[in-house]
Amino acid sequence: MSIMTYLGAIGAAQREALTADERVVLIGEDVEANVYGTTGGTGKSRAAEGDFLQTFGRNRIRNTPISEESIVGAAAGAAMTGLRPIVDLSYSSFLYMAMDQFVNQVAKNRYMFGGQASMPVVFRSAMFYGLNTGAHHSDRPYPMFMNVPGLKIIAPASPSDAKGLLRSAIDSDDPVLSFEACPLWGMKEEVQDDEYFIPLGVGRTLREGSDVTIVAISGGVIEATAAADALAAEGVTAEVFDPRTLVPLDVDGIIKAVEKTGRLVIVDPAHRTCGAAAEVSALVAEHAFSSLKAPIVRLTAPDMQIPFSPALEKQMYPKRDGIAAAVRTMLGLAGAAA
Amino acid sequence: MSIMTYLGAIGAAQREALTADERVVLIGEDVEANVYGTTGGTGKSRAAEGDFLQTFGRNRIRNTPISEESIVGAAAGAAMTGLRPIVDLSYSSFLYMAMDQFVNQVAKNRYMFGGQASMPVVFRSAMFYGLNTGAHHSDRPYPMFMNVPGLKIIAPASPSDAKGLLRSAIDSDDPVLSFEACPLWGMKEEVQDDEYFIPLGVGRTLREGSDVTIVAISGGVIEATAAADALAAEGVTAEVFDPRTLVPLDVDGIIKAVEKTGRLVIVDPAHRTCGAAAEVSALVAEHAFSSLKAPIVRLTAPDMQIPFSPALEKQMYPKRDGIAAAVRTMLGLAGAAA
Amino acid sequence: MSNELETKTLLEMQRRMLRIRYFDERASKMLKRGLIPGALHTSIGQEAQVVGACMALGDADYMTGNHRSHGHPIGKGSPLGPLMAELVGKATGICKGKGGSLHLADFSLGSLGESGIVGGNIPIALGAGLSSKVLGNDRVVLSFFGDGAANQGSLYESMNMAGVWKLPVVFLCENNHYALSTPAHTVTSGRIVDRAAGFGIPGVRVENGQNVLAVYEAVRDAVDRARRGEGPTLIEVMTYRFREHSEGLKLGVDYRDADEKEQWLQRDPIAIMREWLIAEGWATADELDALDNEVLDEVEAAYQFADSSPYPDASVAFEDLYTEVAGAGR
Amino acid sequence: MSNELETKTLLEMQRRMLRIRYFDERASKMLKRGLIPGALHTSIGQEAQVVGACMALGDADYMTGNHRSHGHPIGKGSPLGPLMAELVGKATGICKGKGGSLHLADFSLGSLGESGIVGGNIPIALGAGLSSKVLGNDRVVLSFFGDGAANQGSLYESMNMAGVWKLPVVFLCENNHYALSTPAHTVTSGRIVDRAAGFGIPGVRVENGQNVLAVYEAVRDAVDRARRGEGPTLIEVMTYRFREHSEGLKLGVDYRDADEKEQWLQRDPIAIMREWLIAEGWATADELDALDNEVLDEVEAAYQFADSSPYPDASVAFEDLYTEVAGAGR
Ligand SMILES: Cc1ncc(C[n+]2csc(CCOP(=O)(O)OP(=O)(O)O)c2C)c(N)n1
Ligand SMILES: Cc1ncc(C[n+]2csc(CCOP(=O)(O)OP(=O)(O)O)c2C)c(N)n1
Ligand SMILES: [Mg+2]
Ligand SMILES: [Mg+2]
Repeated sequence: MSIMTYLGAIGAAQREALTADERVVLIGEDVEANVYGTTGGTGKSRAAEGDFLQTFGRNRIRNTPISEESIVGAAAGAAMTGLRPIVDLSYSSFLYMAMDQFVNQVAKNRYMFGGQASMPVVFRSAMFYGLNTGAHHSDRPYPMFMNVPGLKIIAPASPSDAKGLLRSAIDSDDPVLSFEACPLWGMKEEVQDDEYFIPLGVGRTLREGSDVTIVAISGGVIEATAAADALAAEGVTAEVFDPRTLVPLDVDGIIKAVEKTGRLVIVDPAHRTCGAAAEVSALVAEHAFSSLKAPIVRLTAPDMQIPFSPALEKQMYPKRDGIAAAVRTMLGLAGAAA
Repeated sequence: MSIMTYLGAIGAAQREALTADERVVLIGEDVEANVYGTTGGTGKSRAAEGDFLQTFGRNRIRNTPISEESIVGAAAGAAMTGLRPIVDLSYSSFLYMAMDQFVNQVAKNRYMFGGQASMPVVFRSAMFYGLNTGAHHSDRPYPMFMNVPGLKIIAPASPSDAKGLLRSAIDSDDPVLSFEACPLWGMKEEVQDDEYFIPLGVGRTLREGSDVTIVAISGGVIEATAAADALAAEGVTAEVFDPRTLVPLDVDGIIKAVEKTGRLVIVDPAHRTCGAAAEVSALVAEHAFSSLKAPIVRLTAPDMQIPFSPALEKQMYPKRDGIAAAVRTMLGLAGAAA
Repeated sequence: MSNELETKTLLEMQRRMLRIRYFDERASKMLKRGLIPGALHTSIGQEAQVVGACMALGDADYMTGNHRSHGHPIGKGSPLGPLMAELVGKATGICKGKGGSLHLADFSLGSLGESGIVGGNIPIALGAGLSSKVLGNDRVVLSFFGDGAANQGSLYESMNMAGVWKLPVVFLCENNHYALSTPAHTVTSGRIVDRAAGFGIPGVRVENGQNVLAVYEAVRDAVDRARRGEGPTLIEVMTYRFREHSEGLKLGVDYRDADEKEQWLQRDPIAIMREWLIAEGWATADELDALDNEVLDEVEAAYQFADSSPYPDASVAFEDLYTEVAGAGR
Repeated sequence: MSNELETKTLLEMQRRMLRIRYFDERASKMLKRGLIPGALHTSIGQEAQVVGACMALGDADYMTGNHRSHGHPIGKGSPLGPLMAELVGKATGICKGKGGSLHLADFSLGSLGESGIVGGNIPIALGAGLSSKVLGNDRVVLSFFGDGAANQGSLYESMNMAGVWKLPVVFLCENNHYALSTPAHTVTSGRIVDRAAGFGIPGVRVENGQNVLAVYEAVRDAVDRARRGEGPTLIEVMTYRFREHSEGLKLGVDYRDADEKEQWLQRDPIAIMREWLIAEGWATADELDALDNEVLDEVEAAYQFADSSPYPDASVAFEDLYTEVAGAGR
């Protein structure tokens, strides 16, 4: 075990996979110079000994032009013909550039061609929200990809999940999108040094509780656990569940967690309408209706674009205080209105 | 009043708007030749006297290269500088090509620039599902656009709604996406000849009932009413509600319709996960929880791509029989399992 | 140039052109009779352009194509039965009935799939070229697309990337002068072939795209170049489709000039090749008639195969999305 | 060539270049001190390229730009206070604090907005050109983008469409030799300027992009051409950024050669213009010093304005998405 950051864990998973399998290649803008900190040596620097370029060479580390649509399509084509590409798309807001390739080629090809090809490819991108970069760089677009059958989606919320899920993603024979949360980049914890694989579709329980269930996604997880800890001090116990992968989704895990408490708060930093929180809510309203004691509450970013000013942006995502307050209101506790 | 088809009504709304306002222009592939039947004279033919090209001229009827990304961006730029474009994108599956322009420019510009510009532009496209055209031409992608704040979305399900909603869309100073359903192209009814405007955000009730509420979207509406009629013959009355516009959504209308019956079935031909049905379900679980007597049921296309073969495709969308069966099951009626 | 080519190769060219012609004619009739659902775009009139290009490829080489899709896999040598069965939507279809006319693919022959999305297949070809280069397996990739697709940005991104990385990709523009109802000259600024230069790669125009040998030679040179590691080429082949954009489409006024059409109809690639084969002594009229009949029989057999095959079981719709059944979902 | 230009114009060029330089230097310091959040890309070193282009436009003409954003509106004449306030995120910002450094826009001067999405602003410019043409209002549109953006397909789609429709658009590529850490020559096949020809439009390269007059002349010619209804032009201006891609970015190894950098730093557009103005007798050193001071004062005033302005009320985040409050939602 070593202490790793979330970002370091992503780098470590990539390095492991590149080492384990010659067919794994890394494709993306500015990957040679390690601009985004996951293709370097130990640190966030090209200077460090043994960065990806030095270790794996220019044949496998492909620094690209700014051509997202063709990068994504090329990765798909390469994956259909023997490579196992990892594509670094840097910001999640740039995925739209390649939407046609994602939806019409990456997601559909295997199906349309009757299973003649498989497509082992991973598309990584980081959600730079909460950092005052303005509307163009702050998106958390995973919900729209969840509506596209044929893609798998991971959304790790801790360093060890980041490493284990990403390794499973790279080893999957299907296309996987990895949505990484910049607010977690610096998060540190003990991570296993050797290879391990966290299966896609299996969530994790972060807190056990009996009063309310909080299903939290990506950067929402850390806020939900903080809220749960604050509530615990008040004698309220919350079950905190992180599905970790959005497709496939651990529906059983969610249902069990809700059945335990009969109350559900969903914490999701993406936009509200047709978001991941809506899906979780709908699943629960279908499968755990009889155990529900109260209306389901979604805590999400509002249906608003993201403003630049710190004075404006900070209110846009669900935070620990708001989560705790929502739970208190739901339980009808004194001071809930405060 | 005259009898009009759904497709004819769309043509009529466009003609009205082009006539009413010089700033309205029409942009799209193959619009000169009226390939898709909404830019012609009376019929689906360029030969007819007075097609759009003849009537409005080449300055305003812009037959484009196949360059969706730039078409959408250009329409946005034109709308920010004095025109009011209607863009015909033909198939809804081609919108992905322009996703970046939709999300990053069309939806965000006004907000990012502090309201300096408005963007009066309409993007029309048709959902060619159920017609055995295969996965590339069968998409119903409105859910992903519902997750993008800044867009408005209409989904007319009848000729008169098509005309009235489209006119309102063209008159709106905000960007509107119109998702039209090919299965409805031939649907006919009496439509007002003169100008009328159906406000965005106001649904309509197609059937009154007290046993169950069916909220149906786009091509699902005709199936839902047929199911309601079949159920009525069995003594079960269903309230059928068509929100007509997806953004803004008539949440009050939906809630009222559900409160009336305490039971909800949602019929939506789009993919399931993070779909419009999920959003409706989540809204009801938030706002009408206490009136719910049974789990909410979503009838949607499965999370699967669309196969070509008639033997395979026909089962992919919710149909009247399935809707009626779901209602019977929900009500615990005899023979429900059949 | 013909001396370097074997009789066998020349006759194979004619055979494949005939296959495309008769396959598409039959498919068109089947569509009219309601046996084929959906849309169907024939390559009738463009056989030389398709076959000349495909014959310049080896069996292991890759190919991607577009909505005008049947010709490409046929040109690459794919057996007709599973293709025809696919158009009908049968279980024995090359894609199990899930693809249909716009989405043929025969991976066993390097046909990586046709795309209904104009321009969508080009980056896929780029990726296959990257694969070939990284793995060092010497395969060349050919991407077919139309004059209409040449206005999609993906082409230029892909040409640039292939140019920078010297990938073995041949970008082949089938310029049949129209994109659906839209004349190329009304939506194309400059000439497509001239766009290569700005991306630092050779651009070649085959003016006589109705001559299978002319196409073959141009593509062979580009393939050789690619295989030598010298990178991509853009080839623009001038041709014409003899039928409507898609079968059954009825536009009120023909957007194509009657004279223009008539002139092109005189330039039938199959007739041209037939005359040349006879004139140059590569085959007799009788031999070519026999070839004709062989291919007609092949098409008939393909039809019978399609017709007698079962439709897929409804459950097939729920297979093949992923390689494994998705996780813990309900 | 200078005779045709008024002293006033020449000095205005220098003034605007100074504004960009001092504004960006100040902003960079503010960022370091934590007064400006987010990312910030300076145009330091590229002032000639920005100002030469903007000065060739009339006030009513349109402009779109990219992430290297401050220079463009300043070059077009936008007052500094609201721009600086925007960078800080204040209520008095040109976008009410909602845009920030990457999303400046001043519609009162035809600045239709900077885009954080590389290549995203180009189709917007195309549309403004369409507007101008349809409405017949004689406005020209200039779109700024980098060498990196020249690899996005949107540029070629837009050049083609502008070419076909003869729209009054000037596509201006700011070739500063790098896209973030990536040297242009490693990701660009061929030369950017040469790509114009294939799209049937003129391509012009300004080799001396550090000379504001050279840029001005090239852009003026393209603007004149556009205004005459003769259509678009692609201009590639060779320049260099003196700073890191964005302020505060620390890459372990410099991807730029030290000699190369040193040579370019010698070619400071402001120093070059200053020398020329003095040598040609357009202004004295004293007059130019005074200009310097004036601009420094302007920047100081802009800082004071930004600093003393209030932050927007939290509710402002919920305005301006639509022109009207959305329907019946809860
Ligand atoms: C992205 C996209 N836009 C539009 C269409 C509709 N469409 C199908 S074929 C076609 C014309 C294509 O022309 P071209 O590329 O020249 O090929 P051709 O049909 O002439 O062989 C169009 C517009 C599509 N399928 N995909
Ligand atoms: C679509 C998209 N891809 C990637 C980025 C990340 N990015 C921001 S600036 C930049 C480099 C741009 O280079 P260039 O166009 O040459 O402009 P310069 O910064 O040199 O002025 C990159 C890759 C982005 N903002 N948008
Ligand atoms: Mg064509
Ligand atoms: Mg640059």
